[in-house]
Amino acid sequence: MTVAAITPEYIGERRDRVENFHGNQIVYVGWDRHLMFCSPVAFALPPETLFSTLVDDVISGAFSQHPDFAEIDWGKVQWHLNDQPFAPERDKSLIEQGVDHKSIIRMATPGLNGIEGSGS
Amino acid sequence: MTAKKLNMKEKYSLLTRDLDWEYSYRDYKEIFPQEEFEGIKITDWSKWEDPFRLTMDAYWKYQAEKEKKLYAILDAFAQNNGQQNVTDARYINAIKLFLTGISPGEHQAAMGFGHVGRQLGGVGARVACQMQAIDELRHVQTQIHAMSHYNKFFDGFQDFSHMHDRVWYLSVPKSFFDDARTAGPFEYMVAIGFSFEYVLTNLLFVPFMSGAAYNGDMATVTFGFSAQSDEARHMTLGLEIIKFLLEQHPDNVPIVQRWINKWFWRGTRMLALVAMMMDYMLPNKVMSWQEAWEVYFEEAGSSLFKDLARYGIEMPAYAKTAIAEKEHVSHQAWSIFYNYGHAAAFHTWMPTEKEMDWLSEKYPNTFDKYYRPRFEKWREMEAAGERFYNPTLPMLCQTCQIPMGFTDMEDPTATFYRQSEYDGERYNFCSDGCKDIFDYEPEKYVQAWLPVHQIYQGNCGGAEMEDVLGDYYKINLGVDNMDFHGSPDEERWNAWHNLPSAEDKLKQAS
Amino acid sequence: MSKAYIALQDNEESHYIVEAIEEDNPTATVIYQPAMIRIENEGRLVIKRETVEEKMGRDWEIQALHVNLITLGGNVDEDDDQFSLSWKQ
Amino acid sequence: MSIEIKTATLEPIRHTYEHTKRRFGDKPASRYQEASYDIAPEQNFHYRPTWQPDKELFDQSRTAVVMDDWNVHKDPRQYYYGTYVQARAKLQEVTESNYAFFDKRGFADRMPEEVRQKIIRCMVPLRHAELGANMNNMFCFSYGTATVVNQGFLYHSMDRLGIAQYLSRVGLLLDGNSTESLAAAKEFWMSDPVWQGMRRYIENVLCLEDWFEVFIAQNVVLDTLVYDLIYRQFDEKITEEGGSDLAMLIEFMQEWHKDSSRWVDATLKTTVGESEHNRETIRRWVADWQEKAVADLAPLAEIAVGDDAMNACVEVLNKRLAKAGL
Repeated sequence: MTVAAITPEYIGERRDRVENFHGNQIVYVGWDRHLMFCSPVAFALPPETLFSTLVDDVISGAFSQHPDFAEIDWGKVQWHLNDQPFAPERDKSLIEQGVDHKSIIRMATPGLNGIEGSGS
Repeated sequence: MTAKKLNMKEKYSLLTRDLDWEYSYRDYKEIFPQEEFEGIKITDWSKWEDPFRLTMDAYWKYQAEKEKKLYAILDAFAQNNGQQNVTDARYINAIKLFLTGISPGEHQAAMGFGHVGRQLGGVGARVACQMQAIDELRHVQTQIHAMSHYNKFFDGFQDFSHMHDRVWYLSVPKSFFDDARTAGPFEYMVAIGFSFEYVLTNLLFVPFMSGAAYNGDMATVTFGFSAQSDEARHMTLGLEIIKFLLEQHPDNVPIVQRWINKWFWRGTRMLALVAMMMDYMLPNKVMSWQEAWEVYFEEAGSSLFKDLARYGIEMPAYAKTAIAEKEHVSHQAWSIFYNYGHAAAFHTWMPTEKEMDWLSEKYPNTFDKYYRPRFEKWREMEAAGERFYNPTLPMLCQTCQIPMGFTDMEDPTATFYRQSEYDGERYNFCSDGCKDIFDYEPEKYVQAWLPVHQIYQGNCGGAEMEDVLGDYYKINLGVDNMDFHGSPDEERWNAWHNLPSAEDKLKQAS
Repeated sequence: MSKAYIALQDNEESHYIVEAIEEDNPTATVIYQPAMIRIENEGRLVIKRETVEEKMGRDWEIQALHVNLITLGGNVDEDDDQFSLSWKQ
Repeated sequence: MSIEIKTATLEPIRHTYEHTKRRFGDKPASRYQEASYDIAPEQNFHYRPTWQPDKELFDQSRTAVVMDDWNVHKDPRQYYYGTYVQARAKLQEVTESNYAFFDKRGFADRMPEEVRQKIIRCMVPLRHAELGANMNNMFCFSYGTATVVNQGFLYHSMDRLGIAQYLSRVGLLLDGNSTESLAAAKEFWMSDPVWQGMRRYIENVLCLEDWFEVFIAQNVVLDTLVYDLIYRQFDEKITEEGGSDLAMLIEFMQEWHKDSSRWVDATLKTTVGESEHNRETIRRWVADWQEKAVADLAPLAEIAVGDDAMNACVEVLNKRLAKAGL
């Protein structure tokens, strides 16, 4: 729908265009059933970032305080990209495998369901 | 001659309605250029029902009386160092959130009602809006004055106006009011006059203020109830505008329904802040958020929507979701602020055992199952000297701008994700309500000033968190933010009440 | 049926108003909460100037109600002699 | 010695909010200052107004005058809401007792009929003009950017509504609540040639887009002329003609005009004094609107007071403008 406005055209400034992030793009990461982290988190990363870097440095920096984190069997993690099942390759970059600006990566860790299995 | 007595209705009509005239030197549309673009059809402004027939003489008289009472109490409160008499210093943090998050909204409301108080073509509606504009200015000013004394004894109040333009969680109420004010005059009336005032502000002012009374906060109760006495007039104006629009033309009905859906949802999201204030920030409890929601939304709201059914208006879309969320929302909101307690200008903390028991009792279906384990873990971490803070920035909803902390009511341990693609770019949402709002007017919401993205774009003072929090937000780091335990607020409170300081407690323990 | 309701600040003047409301609305329920008094009644609630004046023993204008009012629910009808709240359904 | 400890710790940790501290120094600020300065949002607006997409929500470009900082303004009365309503309530109380006295003593009946008719023709129609002034000031309130400036317009706007209502009550007092005088006054406002200039002037101002120009056209130019004409010269004239009781009914307007003039003068002076650009812009507006106002009001001045009335009004306006540096 167009915005009803006093002028015939109402065009909004796209405030979060990828060009505004100085070579980075926004990537969101959420860890299913670990709501001790109150919400998914946002990172600004170069699109060329390797998936291995995302996992080893970025995700680990964000979530390692959780007691489940050390228990993760990374081979068994189930990934979703923008709500579709996703099989990331560690040595490929984000953008190469479709992780574009403001994409959501979700990781599920079956068997690890938060503190006392409460989803936290 | 003996003068005939005029009754209130006649007098009001002569003193307000009859002042207007039919323009002949300029066109009506030149004088009221904003009346048509929203698609609302007004056929006859004279059908407007004046809710309260208030003339300025009575307005000045009664409002002056209220103000006299209010300031007498505020003076007495300051002279008696009333800040010492609240139940617990933790409580003051709710008031910090009030001043930084809610009071600037009163200012926005004043500007908005001033705007429609000029732009609406009907003199009766215009004058009612003008009175609301000046009332709203009253509210922001009395709130600043009521909290001025707390500002002298607690940290976090001092830069409320600067913070409102910048701090991440304050973009939630700011974007709410910006959204309403940038809408056309009729949408503004439905947004603030009806959806916010009639359907939702009771939840803010009535049970919370009653809670403030129960926690010894004379200053807040006084401005709260005094403001709410104006609110009764505002609610009635909101209801009258809705009825008027619905009666004017059948084409208005679907437009109004869509606005009700939108603003109910935006309001509900914003009230997550109030939910957590009620359940977590009032040491003495009057009622839980869930109970307040049941009385002031479910019961009062259903009376209201039954009343409006004769016009073809239905309960807001997503009222069901909002009702289901009543058992979760305060806990989720508190979790967000606990996560980001280092980035807030007020203190957070974990509830005591006794408080958790109260939460278990009030939320038998959800608290022990979903939230207590998390809170106990956090308490354990704190005891080990590793108070949990989330080290990264949260993902925000494009519409309500709240971190994506809400879960799926069908599966309450799963974060609720929604995404839209618009003009080649992804946009993400916390709920169907927020996604719908975006999808209907994407050109509006692509403009959202999302704090997390702004930080990453380098527009908030720099790349380091200290630059953002300290220089840009002007939070006094280590003073205004972090856990209540160990804060200067706590230290001062303990000294006033001759309670052992944290240091003393440590010594005792060893 | 829906409840029409009104809440008043808990103070001296309100006590007279509440007394008058109870007299004019025999089925109304009065609920005391911290610092406020909430009165509700099925369908309709009315406040009559004359009854309040009788309770107070002095002149009282309907518009003076606003000084002690906290909130209300229902369609408002106000004139010189009465203030009423009602739901139409 | 717990009492001593308590006293020591009850020292405030700061004297005022940061926004007032930055402006006025580290000392207790007045209630006027805390609630008036730097309250309005200034940046990071989320969406453009649908009713004016080329501007931000708060946008300084809604007027051609430019201030480096709009918060340098000050209302000499230091009105915030509380002091404002209490000041008006006092004035209202006096007015109420004046009107009651006028009514009770039947003063309308002892007024010569031609005086009564003259008031209905020359003064009561102003109730409509006052509604226009109410709308114009509400416009300035809603488009200005600094609360310390805007709130003055909001109070002024409500005052003008109040005056419109008092003028209506004057009409009702003069006709014993038959409402005939209000109907007659409206007829004058709509079609009496004496009033058409003024009505056209007001309708034109209602269409302006620059809020500071509205302030100049309404509050500075028109009001200075009209208030001098009606509430000073006309009052004197009516007294001469045997209607001295009118004074009781217009005391509010006279006292109010004195009060509000202090704010109008201060707002004008501060803005003019900011820059040569502002002085020139405002000078141009004043010249335009003064020329129109003088021509438009002349017929009313003529019948209400007489030949020299308009010159006397212009003199008052010129003095006022000179005081503001114009």
